[in-house]
Parts: sequence; structure tokens; C-alpha cells
Amino acid sequence: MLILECPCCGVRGEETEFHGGGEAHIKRSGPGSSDEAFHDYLFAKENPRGVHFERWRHVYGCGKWFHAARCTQTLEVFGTYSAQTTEPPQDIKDKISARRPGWTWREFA
Amino acid sequence: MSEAQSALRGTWHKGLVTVAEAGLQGMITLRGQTGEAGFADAVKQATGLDLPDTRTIVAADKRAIAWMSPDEWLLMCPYEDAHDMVAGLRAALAGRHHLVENVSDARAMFTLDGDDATLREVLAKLAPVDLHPERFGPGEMRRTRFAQVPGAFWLTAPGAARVVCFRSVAQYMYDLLCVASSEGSAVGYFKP
Amino acid sequence: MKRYSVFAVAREAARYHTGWERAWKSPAPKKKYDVIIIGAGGHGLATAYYLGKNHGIRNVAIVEKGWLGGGNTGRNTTIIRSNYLQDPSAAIYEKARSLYETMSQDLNYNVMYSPRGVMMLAQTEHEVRGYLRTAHANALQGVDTRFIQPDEVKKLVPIINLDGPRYPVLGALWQARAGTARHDAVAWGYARACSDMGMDVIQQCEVTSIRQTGGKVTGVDTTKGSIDCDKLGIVVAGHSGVVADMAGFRLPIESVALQALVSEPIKPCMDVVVMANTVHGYMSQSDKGEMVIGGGADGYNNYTQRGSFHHIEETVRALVETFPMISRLKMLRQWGGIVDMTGDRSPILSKTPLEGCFINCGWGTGGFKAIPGSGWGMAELMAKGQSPLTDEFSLYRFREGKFIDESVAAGVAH
Amino acid sequence: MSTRLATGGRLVNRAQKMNFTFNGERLSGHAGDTLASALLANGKMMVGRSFKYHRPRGVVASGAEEPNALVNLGTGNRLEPNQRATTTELFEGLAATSQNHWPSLEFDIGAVNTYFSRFLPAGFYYKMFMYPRAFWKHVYEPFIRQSAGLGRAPEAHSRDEDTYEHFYAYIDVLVIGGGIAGLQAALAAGRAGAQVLLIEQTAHWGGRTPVDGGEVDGKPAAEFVEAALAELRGMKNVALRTRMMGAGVYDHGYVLAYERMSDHAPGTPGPRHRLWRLRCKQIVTATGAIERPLCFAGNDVPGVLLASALRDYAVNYGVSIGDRTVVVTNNDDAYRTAISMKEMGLEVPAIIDARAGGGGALAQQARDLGIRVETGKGIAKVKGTRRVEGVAICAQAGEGAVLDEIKCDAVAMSGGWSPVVHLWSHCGGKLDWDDAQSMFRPRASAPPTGATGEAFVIPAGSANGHLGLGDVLADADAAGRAAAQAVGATPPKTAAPQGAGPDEAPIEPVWLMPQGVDIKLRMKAWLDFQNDVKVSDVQLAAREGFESVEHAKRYTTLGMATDQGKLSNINGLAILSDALGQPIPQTGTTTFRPPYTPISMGAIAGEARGKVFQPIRRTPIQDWHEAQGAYFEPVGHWRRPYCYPQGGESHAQAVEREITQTRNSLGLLDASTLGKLVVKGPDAARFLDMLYTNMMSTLKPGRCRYGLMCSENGFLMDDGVVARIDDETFLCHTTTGGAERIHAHMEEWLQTEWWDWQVYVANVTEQYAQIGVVGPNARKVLEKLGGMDLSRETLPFMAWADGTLAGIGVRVFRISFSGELSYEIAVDASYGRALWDKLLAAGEEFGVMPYGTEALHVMRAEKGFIMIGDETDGTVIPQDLGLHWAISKKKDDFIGKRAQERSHMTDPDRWQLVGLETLDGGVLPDGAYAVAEGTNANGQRNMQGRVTSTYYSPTLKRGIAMGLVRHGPDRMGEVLEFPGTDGTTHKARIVEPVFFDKDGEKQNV
Repeated sequence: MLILECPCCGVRGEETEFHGGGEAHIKRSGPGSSDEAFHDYLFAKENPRGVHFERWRHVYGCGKWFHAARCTQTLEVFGTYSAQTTEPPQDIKDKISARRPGWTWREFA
Repeated sequence: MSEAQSALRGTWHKGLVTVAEAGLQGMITLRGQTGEAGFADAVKQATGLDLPDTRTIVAADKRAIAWMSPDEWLLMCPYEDAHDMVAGLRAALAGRHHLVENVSDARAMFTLDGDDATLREVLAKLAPVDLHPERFGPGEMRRTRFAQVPGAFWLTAPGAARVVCFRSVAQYMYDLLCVASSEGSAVGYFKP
Repeated sequence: MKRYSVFAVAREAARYHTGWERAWKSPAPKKKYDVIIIGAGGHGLATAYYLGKNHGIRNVAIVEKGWLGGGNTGRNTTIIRSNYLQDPSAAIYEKARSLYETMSQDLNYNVMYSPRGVMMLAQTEHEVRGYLRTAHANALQGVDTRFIQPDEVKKLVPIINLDGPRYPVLGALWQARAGTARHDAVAWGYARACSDMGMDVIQQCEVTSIRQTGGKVTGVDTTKGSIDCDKLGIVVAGHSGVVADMAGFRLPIESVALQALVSEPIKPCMDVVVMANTVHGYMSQSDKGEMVIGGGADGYNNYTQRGSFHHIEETVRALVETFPMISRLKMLRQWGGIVDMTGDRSPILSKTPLEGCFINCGWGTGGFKAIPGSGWGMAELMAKGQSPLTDEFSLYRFREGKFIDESVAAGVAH
Repeated sequence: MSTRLATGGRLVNRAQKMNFTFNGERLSGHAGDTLASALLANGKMMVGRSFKYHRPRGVVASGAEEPNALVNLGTGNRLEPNQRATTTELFEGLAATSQNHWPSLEFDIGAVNTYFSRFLPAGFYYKMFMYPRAFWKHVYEPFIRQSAGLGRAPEAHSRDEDTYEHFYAYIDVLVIGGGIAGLQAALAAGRAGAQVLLIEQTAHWGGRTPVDGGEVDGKPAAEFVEAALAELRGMKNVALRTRMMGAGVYDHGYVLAYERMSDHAPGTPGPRHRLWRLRCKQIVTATGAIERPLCFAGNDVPGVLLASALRDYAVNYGVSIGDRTVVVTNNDDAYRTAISMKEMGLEVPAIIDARAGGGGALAQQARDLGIRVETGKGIAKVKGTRRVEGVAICAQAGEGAVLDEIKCDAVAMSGGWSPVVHLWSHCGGKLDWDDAQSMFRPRASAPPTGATGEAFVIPAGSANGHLGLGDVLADADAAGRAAAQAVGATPPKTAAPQGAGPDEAPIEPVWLMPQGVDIKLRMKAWLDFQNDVKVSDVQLAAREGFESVEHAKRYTTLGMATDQGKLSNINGLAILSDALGQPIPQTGTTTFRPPYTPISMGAIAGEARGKVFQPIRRTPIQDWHEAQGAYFEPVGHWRRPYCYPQGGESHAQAVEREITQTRNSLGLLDASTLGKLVVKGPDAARFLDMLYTNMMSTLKPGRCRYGLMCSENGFLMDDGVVARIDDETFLCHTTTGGAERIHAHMEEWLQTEWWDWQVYVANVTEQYAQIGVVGPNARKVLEKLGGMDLSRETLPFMAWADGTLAGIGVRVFRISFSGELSYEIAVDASYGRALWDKLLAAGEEFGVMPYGTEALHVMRAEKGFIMIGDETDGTVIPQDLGLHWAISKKKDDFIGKRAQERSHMTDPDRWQLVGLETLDGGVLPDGAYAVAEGTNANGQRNMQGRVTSTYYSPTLKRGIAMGLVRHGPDRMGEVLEFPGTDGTTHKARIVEPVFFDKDGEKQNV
């Protein structure tokens, strides 16, 4: 049973107030993109055992989407941050590096 | 006006605490950018109220305004004033990107009254919220989950709470609150 | 191999059971095998078994990082049914179900397949239409199901509450020859049979990397040394993404925790399996007497074998409403497993971008019931490069938008 | 014969008698008894039958670890199977029956199994019952199920009369266990000012201490317990609760605690159980330790108990198990039992100590009391079957040659103690094997970690492997302080209390007694008393290759009983390790899973039963529907009227009447459940162009347009009418089920993809009651209400207008889903019922007729309108439904556009929407498929289409249907065959999907 802190309203709420939205920082492929690119956009998943970046919505609270950096093996939450960004902020990446030296995730490290 | 009916028409029940449907209540959803210069002033001009801080609610006589999300507020006023206040707000905010909608009829409101510790326990049976007296007090607005439906609540004073939910589930919310405050179910956890 | 039978047991009893031999050998890996299967769960062992039995390929190793059958094979709710809507699903699940019918005899190991019947409750008009559609499809697919009325539901399940205050039971999709089996026995039986065919079941042997040259698989490195092979089968439910990563490709899969629970054992009170999809719960009674209950899957990636309790709560809530008499029974144990969820919630049995490397994954919440059919098809795919049972379950269907979506029939859970 | 002693029993009130029945026999005990102590006080040694061999079973323990004394408690609606007598507090009128026997506890047919036991070793059923095949289902399985199962099943129609509830609490420090360790840990944390909750599963504080004695700071330990309680009760920041068990520890400090409020006093008003969902920053597990049995032949005979249990029954309840108690042990603790027996004037013929060196101070004390102490000895076997008659003694080192036989009627055994590490382990805490103490104990370096990655569980006292009173208190104090510090509190510099007990000689591991015992006796040495797992079974499993502890467990069922192996697991894996010739830690343990002891399903479901099982969403007009006796159908959480039967009408007749009257005159529909989303902002039009397949930006204010919404994966997900309010504002209608889903869909795209677009969305679904006024007389009835001009000129088809009707503010949409002249009127929900009533009154002269969802469906089908969920099922794209006209060619992008370019989506062989007309005018069966020639590679009959909607049309007086058919639109007039499931085949002709008023003349008047 996760506890997450919504960066939009500051509530540190239990999992049942939130809704998981799957992998984060996915770039949309629209018309004109290759079958390969479109497939990856919709279906190819990182699904790592370890550091992961994902989307959550505070559905029973302020209704806002946000990002979470989490370990899928220990469920440790490294931090939550705005949904309006295309990559994890530096402070979050630093926090992860401190806890999981040498981590990588897609193009991030 | 007599034709207007609130969801449960003021039904009430006395258990560990007294649960009552609050009847018709004006409510208005306001969305806009706090950061935007003049926005708060425009709202104050139309409502006479200051925008509340994050997760709080401010009240003045028959009006109140609650923080709902970084770009959303819930205004409360007498039911019959709602349409005028909507018009007033729209006028005051004209030219800015905003949204003002009357949601008075989309919601149901309940009042809970009783011993403060007991009232907190009734709420804590249904909502996954830390209701310890030292960590949740009057003036704080909490949007959360009541058993299986969304709801919001705040304490107007020790021993007095308001709960808001969607109109369609008013009966469910009422039944929940009554079950949670049924005879013999006092928890005795929050010490007065 | 010493055959099992009542006579063998009697013979052994005379010498206090001191003469039983190992059910399966545990050899050290050889230098090279024709085929290596990664994962000694039900699907991996069944794949190996049918490679040997149907295709004469017996120089096979099944490598397992833990203990055979220790993954989802030993963690599921043992439901076996084939009342699926889409042709490819109905084909592979019905193949599996029919193989389960004779598995105890085929393997000379009692897997206790109990064709007690599986019932899916229809509790909304929409569900009624969905199950009527499935019944029509099944009739053409050679799957024996029918839509039954509430009175027959009550006759089959006396403990059910037909007119719950919330959702009345409007009927049910009934498959009489569906049922349950003893999950561990399926893995043990296959392992014993594979071992008997001369295959090596190598436990406590984790694959650390997959070796390839010129886009073709050549072997694997393991905690027990490196092993060569001509063909490689990846059958590691729950960790498919991790192993596929070693082979250098990504999968349309997310791994999530799925939970289940059992009650304390009681005397027989329910002779069939009941699934109630509107309220999200299903229940059967094991031969031991426990009520076996399936919970929901978490909404986030998770490699711990623990799920979030609210899923258990939702399921039990639903079942107490559907079967009020369980209210005073007690939950004895709850547990979780990690399942692969694909883009269309249907499995993948397919070639991969790496030549000679095949993958069997993505069974989501429905893997156990498919084990023999999956093994049969996977073996044919690996031996011949093609199988009608697996054709539609290709890894590449997601590119074409050719999904196999079972949720369409009233959101049926596996 | 067990009995109540003349004196003693600190927990029972001899002045208060309590009557109860066991298997119908009227018995009595005292207030404060457990059912187990009361049964023993009445000489009931045999209380049940084992699972597999139906062997006689007696009480073996005194607490939650009890595997044998399980009863059916209560009757009828209050029947509760498998209740542990040892944790069931006695109450007046308690009725219990023993389990798993027929016809009676004393004479149980199933007991024949014990004579066949030699033929029923571990896993025998995997090797038998295979032939003939049909016999498993019809002969073997029913027999096995019937003989297994333990407790009685509640009656099929029984309904639990009790209620249950949940409770959320967030706390700094949770201390689980009210023994001396828990009390000290709570004191340490409480004094530091941390917010503490201390819970104890029994009704009493102090755990074993009051029984086992010892001194704290020079005073009797029992006094310390009282003092600690007094201090804790005085702390405002500490809460104490009894009868509350820590059931499970989950991720991020989530703990389930199971409070049993009225099990000890049935019928008390209020919930029976309360399931606490605690969020704890720190958890101290002061859960104590459990004594292990010893494995010798006949250790399952009634009268053989754990040494500590014998002591508990004597000291706590004044109950003796027998007059002559032989104590057998491998550690000093069991000497306490011998001493207390002796002090109570009971005989202790001998203490049999397997250790060559014997015991320490307590041993000396025993000798001084004149008790015979045999060292280096063991029990060869227990005499007696239904109860202990004596024991045969042998050398522990040997193979069991009998040296002496001692008559006795009770045996107190102690194989050492196992810390209760369950709660430590639930969430990933690791264990170490402690050779010196022969126990698994928490590995301090590998605790469960929480959301921050930091440890959140701290074991304390004997749960942490500290068995001596002094060590327990010191460890518990440290645990409490550590927990307090971890939550930011500062413990004062007070010294930990000093506990003192006698010096004890070290334990010596004894897993089998005697060491070299032969196979015959190994088959009589029990590991799991309930599941009948013996030493020989585990050894067989090892021999057959079930080498992992998980395999051995599952193969033998060791530890899978209702006690989950609390007594048997350690002994079992020691035997397994020995058989595999490997050290115990290498074998490891099975996984500890919640709950610690079983918790009721009722408690898990909580308040959610009956009327609050699930929310039912109600429209402002719901009361009226109910008053009319409408037949409802669940749609999402709504319940919409399916039809309004009158008199003895069938549903079909009612639907037919509603349709006919609507088509001929006037119908009313409560459409309030339709989703209504306001989309507003400078970028609103651009946003809707992305959301809908249609072009919405060209819609004029004042007008409506029907729109389609697809998922990014290309499939049709929702549809509805969009009204443009002004340049910046749109009102989007969704399907009934769609409001929340589509609102979330919009927010997701706005917040996570196009966050720079200026658009706000508000869900105003429930702000409005929406009433469909439908039929040739629709305009007339509205004009009667008066207030606005609804003429064809001012309000043409697909236009909307604000105004008033009968003095009520309304928004009128001129749209039609039925093909009739039709207005949808939105009104503030609070006025919904008023307007509905006015419409009924005004419509009376037209025979106004409210209609339900089925009439709605039939009328839309007559018009060939698609219905989300019928024509679509998540695999259908708009192109399949001939909706190309609603897919903008001008837009270079919209959600789902790219997906629809994939090869399978553009495949000409996709099934397409057509109408279907049965040749005989009958109705096609729901969900039927059209067959094609031949079969596919898997031998399945080929198909070429399917029915998506099928109805009897009262308007056309025939069956009509829509379906998806391969190349359908190019095959007009062709006849398809639809096999039913009943052997019949239905023939239908492919036609245009619009069956009625093809030119739309009726709706355009």
C-alpha cells in the first residue's frame, strides 16, 4: 500500500486516493510517424526491475496529474514532481543517484 | 423557489453524531490562474472574499471559498444568489482565461455535529485521512474518498463538520455517515 | 521411471516408503543442448515436455533461477476454462482444457483435474448480451458452453444470493467441463516426465545473460556456468521484460502484482467455480475445503510479490455480497504473484527479433489454465517455426493493430 | 483426567459461573476462562479430530498457535467454524461442537484412515486415484473432499447478523504485543513524547510474565506490569487497546489490525469486528515467542501439551491437565512447569532432559523439590491412544531401546522457543539462524524498508530472540527509544529497568527423539498435528527430490493448516535439513504471509454490505421512477428505468407500449445520466478538434453537432452531441457511462500533453436534470408550458436555446436519438422533478408516456443509430460503422488518427455495419454469428459477421437487427445464416441499417 505525496496539493495520501497512469515521459507519435515509432509510443515498455518513472493522478484529491520516481523492487519513492515536464528534474535525479548509484532509465541517468 | 428540491430535502439522523443533509446550497466552480495579476482582486470584487491558501477554506457570513486545486476553487453562497454571483464573476473576469460554472445542483452537502473526538472518528471510518486533532483542524479543506465515492470535508468548528459529495450519491453518503455513527460503534481513540 | 499406482504405493508401504526414487533428477548442466528453456514453471516445463513427446527433441535443458513451479504456477487460483470469445484464445485454451482432461494419465501423475464446471455470472443486461455472444462464438469454436437461467444457477450454487440488493443474477455462462486442478502437481508431473525423457531440469540456476552472434542466439550464461544451445525459449512469467532485455528487445508488457487468498477449510459447500465480473470477484472451493478467492491486479509496476490490500478488500466485499454465508469464515492466507500484462491483455507466443530465440509471456492473470495448450503450441512453434495455435499471438500484432481483446465480452477477467 | 484445581487461576473469577455446551453437553466454567480452559476444567481432553487420519486431538497449546482445539462456534446465522478454543473467551450460553468427525467425536468412521495411514504417506494422492479416469470426479474427489474440510459450512442461506467496520489512523509508533516487552517499548517511546498505539491480541496485559515470574528492579515482574500500565494510561500521547491483533504489515508502514469487540460478548450493540488500517512511521513488533513441540512417537496423543501451556492452564485458570505430569525438554524453561506443578501439589514423576549436561539453577530447584531428573534421556514413545497413559524412556543418543516406563496422564514437552517473526517478515524483513538458541531471529541489517527507503519495523524482546527477562527489557527499551528517535522524538535519559531471572543452561537442539529412532516410530512422530504430517513424511519428500522448503511444504502440507505452521515449521525444516544433510539456514523458511491468525471476511468487507455495498447513483427523478414500479437496469453505478410495466404487463409488452405511444404521440425520457462537460478557453475549439474525429472548430454558437471520440489506439470510445455555447465555450455530451471517463481523458491530455493550451474543463453532469420530450406532440406540450419560442424556424433541428418553460430556467436542445420530433431539456437538477411533473401534467391530454432504456434502444435501432457498447466493444473503429462522414479529412491530426492508419485497421476485410432483416420476420438471437464456409487451421468454424443489436420493432412489426459483416455494405440483399445455440439456424438478409423514416421527415417537422 503505497503512500504518495501529491506535489500539486501537498497531500501525503494513501494509494487509494490516487490512480496509476503508467510509464512517464513518453513522447507522442502522431500522424506521419513510422509504424515502429508509433508501436513503441503506445506499447513498448521499460518495465524495469528497479528505478522507474511513472505517472499518477490524485484522482480523489486535487485531480492533478504528477510524476513519481519509484523503485519497482523495494517500492521506495525517490520523489514526486510536476507532470508538465519532459524529463525528471535534476534534484530528483540526484536523489536517485544517491540511493541507486549508476542507475539508468531510457536516456536518463 | 419552493419548487427547488435538494437531493435529500434536509433528511437527518441522530447517532453518535447528528448527520443532516444541509438543504439547498449555492456552489460555484471557479477556475483560473492565481499567479495572474489582478485575478485575486477580480474574484474579491465579485465575491468579497480573498482567495484561500492551499487546502484551506475561508468563510465570511453567508459566503465561503475553498481551495480545490492549484487552479480551482469552490465558492459557496445562498442557493438563490448563485446565478447572480456566476454572472458577477464572469463579468469581473471577462477578458481573462477562466471558467465559472454554477454547480449548486450538482452537489449535496451534509452537516455533522457532535462531540469533536467522536465526529473525527466517524469521518475516520470512511476517509483515509489523518484526523488527529493536532494534525487536522478547522479551516482546512480536504478532498478525499469516503468509502467508494469522492467527497470533501472541513471542520467549521470543533465538533462541527461539513461534507460535500456529488448529488447522485447523496443517499449513499448519507447512509454511510449514518452507519458510521450508529449506536455502539464509538471507537474511543481520539482522546478529547 | 517407476510408474505410480495404488499397487506401487501398497508395495512401498510394506517397506515404509523407503524405496521411492526421486521424482526428477537434478543434474549439473551439460555443455550444450539443442534447446534451452528459461523458466521451469508450468509453461516452460510443458513446452519441454511436448518438444520431446511430439517432436522428438529431447536434448533439452530447462533452467530455473529458483525452484520449479515456484512462480505463478504455484500461486494461482487453479481455474481452468476455455469459454473465451475470440477464436485464437478459444483455440489455445480449449486445447489446454482438453489436455488437462487426460493429463493425470498422460503424465502418470495425479494432477487432480476436476471438471466441476465454471460459471460466469451475468449481472447486467450488458453482461447478458456479452455472454450470449460468447456462447454463440463457442458453439462455432467447438467449446461446449451455454447460457443458463437464474434457477439453474441457484441449483448449481445453493449458497449464492440471486437477488443481491445491488446486482441481481440474470443468468450465467456455464462451461460444465471446465474446472480446477492441483497447480503444484502440474509442474511436478511435467518435471518428472521431462526428467524421465532424459531432459535436464536445472534448478537454482539463474540466467545472467543471453549470448548471440550475428543476430542468432548461441547460448546463455548462468550462475552455474555458460551453456550453449541452438534454440532458446524464454518462458519466465513476471520477469519477461527483464530477460527480454538480456536478449536485446523490449516487450509490450508491464509487470504488476496480482493477489489471491484462501479461507480456512470447511466442509464442501460449493461444487463449482463462480466468477462474478461485475463486482470483481471469483471463488471456488479446494479439495482441502478452503474457499479459494482471486483478487485484482495492482495499477502500477511491481516486482515485489506483495500487492495492495485494497484489492483484497474489494474482492472480499463483492463475494460476501454474492455469497453471504462466507461472512463468518476467515481469511487464512493472502499472497501475491507478478504477472505480465500486455497491450491487449492476451499472451505472446512468438519468434523474436533474435533468431532462434522464442518467447512465451503475457498471460496476465490467465496463465495456469493454458499451460498444456501453451506448451503444445510453443513446442510446435520452436520445432517447426510455426503453429496454428500461436500464429495470432505474435509479438508483431501490436504493430499491425491486430489485437486479441477478450475484455470485449463484458469485461471478463481471466 | 484434566480438572479444575481447588485454588489458583489468576484470570478466572470463581464467583461467576458461566454455562456453555460442547457437542450438546451442558457444562460450566468461570468468567475469565477461555473455551479451552473451561473444556479442560470439565475433563474434556479430546476436543477434535485431525485433518487426514481423523486422529483424536486434544488441546496442545494455550494461545494463537493452537492447531488442534478448533470448534464450530455458535449456530445458524452465528455459526463460525474453526474457532480456536484457546483464544475464545468463554461467555454465558456459548455453544460449541467439535469438528471433522462422523458420526461423533468419540466414534468417528474417518478414524479408519489412521489404520491405513501406512498407505497414505505424504503426497499419496499424486500417485493414486488416476484410473479409471472418470473416477476422480465422481468417486475419489467427493470422498476426499468429504473427509477433509475440518469445520462445518454455514448453512447456504445463513446471513451474518453482525456488522463490521473499518477505521483509519495515522500514528508515529505502533507497538504490537502487550507483553512485558511491548509495555516497556511503549513506555520508552511514550516518555519521549511520540504518539504511540499499543495493541494486545488477548484481553490481558503482561503476556507470559505473570506466569513465568522473575524480578524487575528487585520487585516481582507482575508488579512492574501493573506499574507500566498505570503510567501508560496516564500518557495523553499513548493509546492502549486489547483484543486487537496486528494481522499484517504491508508496504509503506501500512498495518492491518483486527479488533474483536464483541466475540466475548455476542449481541452487544455495535460492530463485531473493526479492521484498523493503520499508517505507522515506526512499528515495534513485541510479539513474543512460541514454544516448540518435541518430535517423539505419540507426541500427538491428547494429554501431551507444550510445557508452557500446562503452566498457563494451572496458573491462569487453575486447571490441571493431569495428576502425574512427565516433563520432557531440551532447555531450562520447561523446568518452570515442573516446579509450578509441584508447588500446586501435583505429581511430577520425572523430568526427562535430553541434554547430557542437564539444566541450570531451575534444575537444581526441581531436584530440591524432590523431582526425579533424567538427563541425556528422551521419550521412546507415549502410551495410550485417546489420552496419555504413560511414557517409555530411552537414551536420547540411542535408537529407542526402552530403559524405563513411567505411568503418567500428562506430558509437558518443550523443544525450545521460536520468536514470532511473522510481522517482521510480512514486508520483507530477513531472518538469521541463531545456532546457540536454535531459532530464527530478525536480521537487524535487513529490515523491511518503507517509502523513504528507511527501516520501519523494529523487533523487540523475545520476538527479537531475547528470552531472558533482563535481555527482554533492555532490548524492548532500546527498541522503543529507537522508534521514538526515528519519528523525531527525543527519549529522556532514563535507565532501562533491570530484569532478573535464574541463570539458565543453554538449549541443545533436539529435532528427533531419540536421535536414532527407527522408521516405525518416525511414522508416529508428529510435526503438524492438524494436517497429520509426520517426521517420516518430510523425510520421504526429501528422498523424492522435494528439496526446497516450499516443495516439501506443498508436498507434505506441513504448515498449511489453520495455524500456518506456528508449531510445526521449524521442526519440519530442521528434519528436512537433516535429511538433505545441510545446515538449517541453507534450507531457509517458507514465506510468512498475512494475516498472523485468520481474520473474518466480514471484517475485511467492513461496512460495505446491504444498502452501502456499492453506491447507487440517483437522478433527481429517481423517486418518481421507483414510485412507478419501474424495472431498473444497472448502467455503471446508475440504475436507469428499463421500462415501466403497468398492471400485469410483461417487460416486452411495456416496451412495446412505450415505443408505440412515443412514436404516435408523446414520450418522456429521463436523460439526466448523460455526461455533460463544459470545455472553455481560447484553445477549446482546437482541443475538441483533437478529441473528436469530427471538425468541431467550425461549429457555430447556438448549434449542436454529433461527435465521435476515439482512443489513441484508434478504437471508438464514446459519442455524443456537442453544443457550442459561445466562441470559447462548448458543452460536450457523453454516454451515461462516459462522463467521468471522458472527463478524465480530457484532463489527462490537457495536463500531460498539451499543458500550454488554455482550456478548462468542468464536469457539470449532475448540475442538470435532462429530460427528453419526444414524439409528434413534443412541441405542443412544451408550448403549453410556455415561456419560449420553440418553432421550427427559431429552433431548427440541431440547434439549442436558453429560456424558460413554465417559469423554470431551461436550456433546450433540439436533437433526436429516436427519429421523432424531439427536445432535450436541461434544467437545474433541483428543479428536475418539478419540470418532470409539469410535463406529465401538461402531457396528459396527449397520453404522455415515460419510456425506459429498452424503448430508447429499439427506437435508435429502428433509425440505424449506433450505440456505444452494442455496435462498439473496444475493437471497433468508426470506419467499421460507416461513419466516415463524421471523420474529418481536413484535420491532419486527432486522437486515434495515426492508429487508424495501421495495416489491420485499413484492411478491406474488416467487418462493416449493415442492417439485418430476418426472412421470417422473427428476431435474431443476441450475439449470434454469421457462419462462412469451412473451418480454420484450429478446426473452428469460419465466421463472416455477427449481430451487434437485435430487437423486435413494434413500429415495423418485425425483428430488426444491426451487425458487422465482412464486406457487408457491398453485399446488400445477400442472405446470411446465423446458427443459434439451440440447434436452430436463423436466416437474415443484409439491408441498409436505417429501417424507419429513412429521410428523417419525422424529426425535422
